[in-house]
Amino acid sequence: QDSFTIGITQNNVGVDSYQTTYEQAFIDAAEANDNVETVVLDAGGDVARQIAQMEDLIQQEVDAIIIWPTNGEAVIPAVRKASQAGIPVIVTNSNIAEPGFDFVASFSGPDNITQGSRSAEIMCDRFKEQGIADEAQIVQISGQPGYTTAIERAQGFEERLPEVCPNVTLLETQPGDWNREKSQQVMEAFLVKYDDIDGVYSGDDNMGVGALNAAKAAGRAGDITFVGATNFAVGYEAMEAGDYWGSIYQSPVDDAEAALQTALDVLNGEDVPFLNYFDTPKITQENMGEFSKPVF
Amino acid sequence: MTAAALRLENIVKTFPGVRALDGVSFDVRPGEVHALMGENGAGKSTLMKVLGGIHQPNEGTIHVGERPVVMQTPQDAKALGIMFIHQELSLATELSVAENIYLGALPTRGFGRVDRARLHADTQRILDKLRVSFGPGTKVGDLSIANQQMVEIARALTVDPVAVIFDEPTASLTDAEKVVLFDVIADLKAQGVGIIYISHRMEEIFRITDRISVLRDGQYRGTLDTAETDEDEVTQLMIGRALDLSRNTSHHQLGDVALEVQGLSCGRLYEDISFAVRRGEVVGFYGLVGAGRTEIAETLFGLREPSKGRILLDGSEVRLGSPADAIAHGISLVPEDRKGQGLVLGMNCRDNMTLPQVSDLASGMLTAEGAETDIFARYHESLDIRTPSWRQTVGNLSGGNQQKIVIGKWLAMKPKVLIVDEPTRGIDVGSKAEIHNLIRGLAADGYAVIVISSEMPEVLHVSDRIVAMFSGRITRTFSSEEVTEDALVQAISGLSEKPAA
Amino acid sequence: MQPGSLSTFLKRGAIWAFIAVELAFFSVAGQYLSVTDTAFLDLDNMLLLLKQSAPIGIIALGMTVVMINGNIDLSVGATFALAAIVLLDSMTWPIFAGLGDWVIPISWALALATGVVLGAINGFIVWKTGVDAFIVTLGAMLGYRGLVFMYNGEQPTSHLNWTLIDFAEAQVLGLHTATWFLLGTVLVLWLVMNFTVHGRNAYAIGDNREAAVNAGIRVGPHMMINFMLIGFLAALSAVVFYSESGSVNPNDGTLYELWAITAVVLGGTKLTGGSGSVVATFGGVIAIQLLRKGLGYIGADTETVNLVIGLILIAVLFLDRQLNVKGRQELRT
Amino acid sequence: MADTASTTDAKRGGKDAPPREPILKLVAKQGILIAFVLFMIGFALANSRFLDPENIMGVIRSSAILGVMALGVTFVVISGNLDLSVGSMMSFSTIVVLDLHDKIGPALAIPAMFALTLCLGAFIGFLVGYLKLNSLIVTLGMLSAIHGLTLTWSGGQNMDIADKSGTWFSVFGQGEMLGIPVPILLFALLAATLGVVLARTPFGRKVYAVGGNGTAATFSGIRRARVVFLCYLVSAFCVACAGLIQASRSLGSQNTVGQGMELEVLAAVILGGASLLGGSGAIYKTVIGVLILGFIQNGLLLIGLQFYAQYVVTWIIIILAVWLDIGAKRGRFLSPIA
Ligand SMILES: Nc1ncnc2c1ncn2[C@@H]1O[C@H](COP(=O)(O)OP(=O)(O)OP(=O)(O)O)[C@@H](O)[C@H]1O
Ligand SMILES: Nc1ncnc2c1ncn2[C@@H]1O[C@H](COP(=O)(O)OP(=O)(O)OP(=O)(O)O)[C@@H](O)[C@H]1O
Ligand SMILES: O[C@@H]1[C@@H](O)[C@H](O)OC[C@H]1O
Ligand SMILES: [Mg+2]
Ligand SMILES: [Mg+2]
Repeated sequence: QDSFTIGITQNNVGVDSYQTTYEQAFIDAAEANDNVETVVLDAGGDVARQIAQMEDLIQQEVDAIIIWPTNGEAVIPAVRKASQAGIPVIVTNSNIAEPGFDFVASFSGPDNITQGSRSAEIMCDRFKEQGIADEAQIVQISGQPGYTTAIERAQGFEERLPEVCPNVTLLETQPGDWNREKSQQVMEAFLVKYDDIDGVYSGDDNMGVGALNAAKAAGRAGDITFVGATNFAVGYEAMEAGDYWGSIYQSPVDDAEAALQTALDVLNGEDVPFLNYFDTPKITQENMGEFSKPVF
Repeated sequence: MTAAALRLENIVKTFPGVRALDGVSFDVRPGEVHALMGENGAGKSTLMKVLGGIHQPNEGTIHVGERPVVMQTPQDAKALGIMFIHQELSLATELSVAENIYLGALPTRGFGRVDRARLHADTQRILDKLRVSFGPGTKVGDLSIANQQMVEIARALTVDPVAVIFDEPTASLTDAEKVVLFDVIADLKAQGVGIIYISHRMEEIFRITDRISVLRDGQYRGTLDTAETDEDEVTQLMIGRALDLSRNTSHHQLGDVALEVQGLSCGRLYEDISFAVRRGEVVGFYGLVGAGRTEIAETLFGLREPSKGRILLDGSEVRLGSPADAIAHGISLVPEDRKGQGLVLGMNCRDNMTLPQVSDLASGMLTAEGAETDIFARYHESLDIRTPSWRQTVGNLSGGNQQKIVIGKWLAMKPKVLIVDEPTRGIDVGSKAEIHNLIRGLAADGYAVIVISSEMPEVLHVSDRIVAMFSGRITRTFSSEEVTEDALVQAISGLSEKPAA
Repeated sequence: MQPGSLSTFLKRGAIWAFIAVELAFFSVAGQYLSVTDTAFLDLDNMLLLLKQSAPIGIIALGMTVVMINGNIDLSVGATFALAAIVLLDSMTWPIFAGLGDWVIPISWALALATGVVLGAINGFIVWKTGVDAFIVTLGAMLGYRGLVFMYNGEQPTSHLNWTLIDFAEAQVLGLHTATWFLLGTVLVLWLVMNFTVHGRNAYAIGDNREAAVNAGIRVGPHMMINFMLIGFLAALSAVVFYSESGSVNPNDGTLYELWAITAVVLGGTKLTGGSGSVVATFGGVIAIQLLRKGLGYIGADTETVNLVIGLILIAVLFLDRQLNVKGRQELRT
Repeated sequence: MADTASTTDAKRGGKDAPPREPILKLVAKQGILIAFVLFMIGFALANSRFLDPENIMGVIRSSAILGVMALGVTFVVISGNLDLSVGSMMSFSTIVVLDLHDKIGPALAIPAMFALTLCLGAFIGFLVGYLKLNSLIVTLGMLSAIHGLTLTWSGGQNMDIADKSGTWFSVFGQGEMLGIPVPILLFALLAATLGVVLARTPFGRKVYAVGGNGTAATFSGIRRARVVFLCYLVSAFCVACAGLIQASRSLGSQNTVGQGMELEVLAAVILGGASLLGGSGAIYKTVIGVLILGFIQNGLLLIGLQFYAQYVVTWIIIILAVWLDIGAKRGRFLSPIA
């Protein structure tokens, strides 16, 4: 087997523990493989920096590039440059837009739209159990405005909810910026504004726990079903404590390892599916025993 | 009688809490030098700012020639041929001399490009008239204060003005530069320009002006023909009483040496300086601008590190690492640049005055506001500072009153050694006498005082001994009995080596 | 030599000296730490460096002018994003449908006009209200960002026009399109600041606003023009960058204001106005981009990159200060 | 007549009884207060819940963290400098105290966190005060460097207290005394203390002097470097307090909890009327600035505007508020800029 140099440009490592854990898992996986050397770069959420990093990786003549796009469309020309230079590109975690598909070897990651719809299903099922599916009112706290993951999850949720629970009302959506504190403030205002809130959907568990904290402080946590996404350790714990209802289980370690493996498969000339989704199952208080506690 | 070049009628200007001008009328004729006099805070600068389009009057009218005019901006005033040389330097220090002189009117040559050749040529012509040593390309920030003042003056010569306002132009000029300035004024006068001249220096007023108008507390007090009046009459009109401006004759009992300096040098700023000041003694330092007097003062105040020599206080050597050290040793300095070094312009009068001792006065952890107000009240009274209350922001005070705040600040420290650098720059005659008395009084109380001044009468008036400096070195020391004006002039121009006849 | 020009040279020199140090360091360190075989000082890599400096660089150059003028503009990041949206979106407007690729210059013009208008709004408010530019533009940083989001909600705005992309990716005489714009901006602003009345007045106003007013300069309109200029340049930066990338996220350009200001200050421009140089700012931009690029090249991880970039900014200031100490006879104030 | 007499008197200095300005005139000069009241009325009309005591408490409570940081930054700004590192430093304090909570117990974790945060403040104070480096760049650099430090400390992971229900540590963020949330009490206590320090102690006076004219302060024997240094220590202390409240409020945190707060804090301080040039500002004004920002955010949320419409409205309000403030001070609203 040949030895490969693989470059990766990540979205924004410092922003939350998912991304940090991903980076670490990626480095660990690469180190475990004697045939792989890596150049690990972080775009810090800035698309210009990411494009510059793509150019640098092309200039350094790496064998393959993995990209976690900051913007699924803006990076397309840079991806095209790589493919023109004969360097295969693997997209990880969140996909690039269709016009770029021609220049990409494969996508590996979760399906965020599906995640959103699954969260809607979890929420709906819970309301049905409680017998309030015809009157429940919910609010949504979305991720950082503008980010693909945030948009796709919200989209999946908002499309699926009326299909499964047509009578549930989504009162309002405000962004929580992937931030527990910000989300707590948003929830505080929701609690003042709405006397009756039956459910909260948050774009990830960090924000979900922020909302939970606000509800607890107002003494209203017991009446509310909290559903999130990306089950962080805090979310898992809150579920164990019976405060938080459900989420989507998604492992950054799987995410990173899948990306690396896909890159290696491509380099070794193996056949890889173009859309290489890894599964992100539903997790709720009821089935959480089947999952180990997230490490991040 | 010729028609006035400029005429102001019944000008009223108020600031919050202050009626700075209270129905002032005033005119200047073509080819006339008209002095505007009054105590600090009388409203002279304010009146001129009204004329320069900087302040809009609340009431009153302005005529240029026969025409009533309204001036909203300095631009308007300039367009009407009124040029203004400000009391406070108003220069862009990062720009060149030429750019400053033609600021707002730079010559161009298409596409908004500055015509640098023409700019420099035009500037050079003006600089030649002023007989200065720097060129058009020099950065203004690199010039001494005096030369910056010359740049201000140069501005007035860029156009053919109807009238030129000089607001205390000589406050920081040397005698030689003053002579040049007076020549320039004579030229302007010959061209039929009306000149308004503000100064607190009587000898200048009587030397160059034709008429004298006096303001007092924002009110017009009258106009005198210079030829038909004298200093006493003007003073009387200005402050309502006569003054005694005699030479110092009183002597106090001298005590021990308070401050001694031995062989002090600081690079090439000054070299091998030795002198001593005793308690009860006032030592005057006289010399030309740039002679290095300020640098010595700064060293004694812990602001500069000497390269050689020793400083002794009460006989023991001290190291002064900062003004805080110097103050702890009982040294105070009234600095020469009141705006830059003396005052926090945005702070109120009282807090400025008590700044060096705010910690000492404190009772417990808190500031002692009462004690501070008392201190302010004391110097407010004794220095006759014109301000409605201690709460007034210092920046709103007239130039002379600002200077008094700085003096009060250091007098209030009751220092062992008080150094004053140009203490009466911009101060009116009445207050000047007051400050001189204060300095003498301090000496009488046993303080050691050093007075740096570029005004010979002042040095002669307050000093027990006079140290003459030239180019960083002490050339001669005089006692007040032996000193003569001629000998002093010689000593500070480097000529003292020649044995006096 | 005129008095002060030696010290000016040393001061300006600090940033170039620092760039030299960076180049040397990353070349040597790269030998040991980099996993790739291409050298850091490789010509292509240096050409890329220039190109990659363009987005923040063009903004920083405009910031220099505004800061010399005694103001500041914190809204440039949002202006950048809004201009980008207009650029990309207008290419799809039905009224331009028949134009084919001729829509490109029109979209450019519209984007640039957007920047000018946003700058004019800031400038006008500063002029007429007398509220400090820092606050006006801090508010606008939020307000303009709001406009960005209003345009297309949270969705990115995208339009891939391959003609445009090919133009933007082109290299003429070895230099990328973006580099030409960057260098062109340096040249034009250098000429404006040093040789025109407008430029000299900009220094005068920043140095001593009252003196400028007294000299009859119309300070308000003058400052407004400079705000329009930086709005234009923020938009130009967007035009150059998004011509090549084809999609803008509503969050794009956040923190650009801080990086631009950092570059300007590293170049020696005073925050209080009145002095500074666009060429030195160019040096500041290169120094920052070099740092980012170099740290990536030697494989520093995220924590280290943050730590090192921060400390190095401080180190450059320190170096700069050491070069500027006037000696022991300096007044200790 | 009487009129003339009194002006002359005033000019002479009114030696016995310095004239005080009439209350009404004083109030009119506090444009920012007026702006504040106007917005409150506006929001109250738009949403009846706005003035609920519960809501008001809630807003003050969530403004407390920002507010505590703004108190410290007020010192720095008045001394003529900037502090852009407070957000990043607050994340650091929060992460550190949460991590140490489980390792050495809250009683030791709190002082340890304060010590570490003060070290960072001292470092900045040394660079800006003693080495006289430009504070904008130093604190911008530290914003990044401290973020790196935090990531290194936590490994980039969320930091959560294991036993959230069994710790007294929650008192600072979640507790109540006399029916008032502890964060509000802490904010009020700090504001009162620092307000007195700034307005009534020699140190406070020196802060104004150093910011107003550093050279003149030096010439007055003030050790300027030390004053600046202490201002950064005060700022770091406030950041540590904010971190404590933050950590205690949610008993767990991300590494980015304070991200972006530096500009919000600065906005609050400036909104309160402090000049970036230094030398002016006051603690009570900063408190008003903080409350304005807090209530705007809350009011707009209650009205239910989309977040981006909130951005635009906030922009307009900030500029109007400051305009009203300085307009009232100078007695006219059109700027004096020609
Ligand atoms: N902008 C201002 N705001 C408030 N008061 C002011 C302002 N400008 C001047 N004054 C007040 O107006 C009065 C007149 O000041 P002005 O500067 O005209 O005095 P002056 O005659 O020039 O004194 P000097 O000889 O000291 O220069 C003073 O009491 C001063 O405090
Ligand atoms: N024409 C000049 N151009 C540049 N620098 C000058 C010029 N004249 C003086 N200086 C500098 O200014 C300083 C001296 O200024 P200053 O006028 O304060 O001296 P001084 O002896 O204290 O005189 P005075 O007390 O009369 O002002 C010196 O450091 C000198 O180098
Ligand atoms: O939970 C999120 C993760 O799933 C996403 O991919 O990146 C941002 C995270 O907050
Ligand atoms: Mg005056
Ligand atoms: Mg001097």
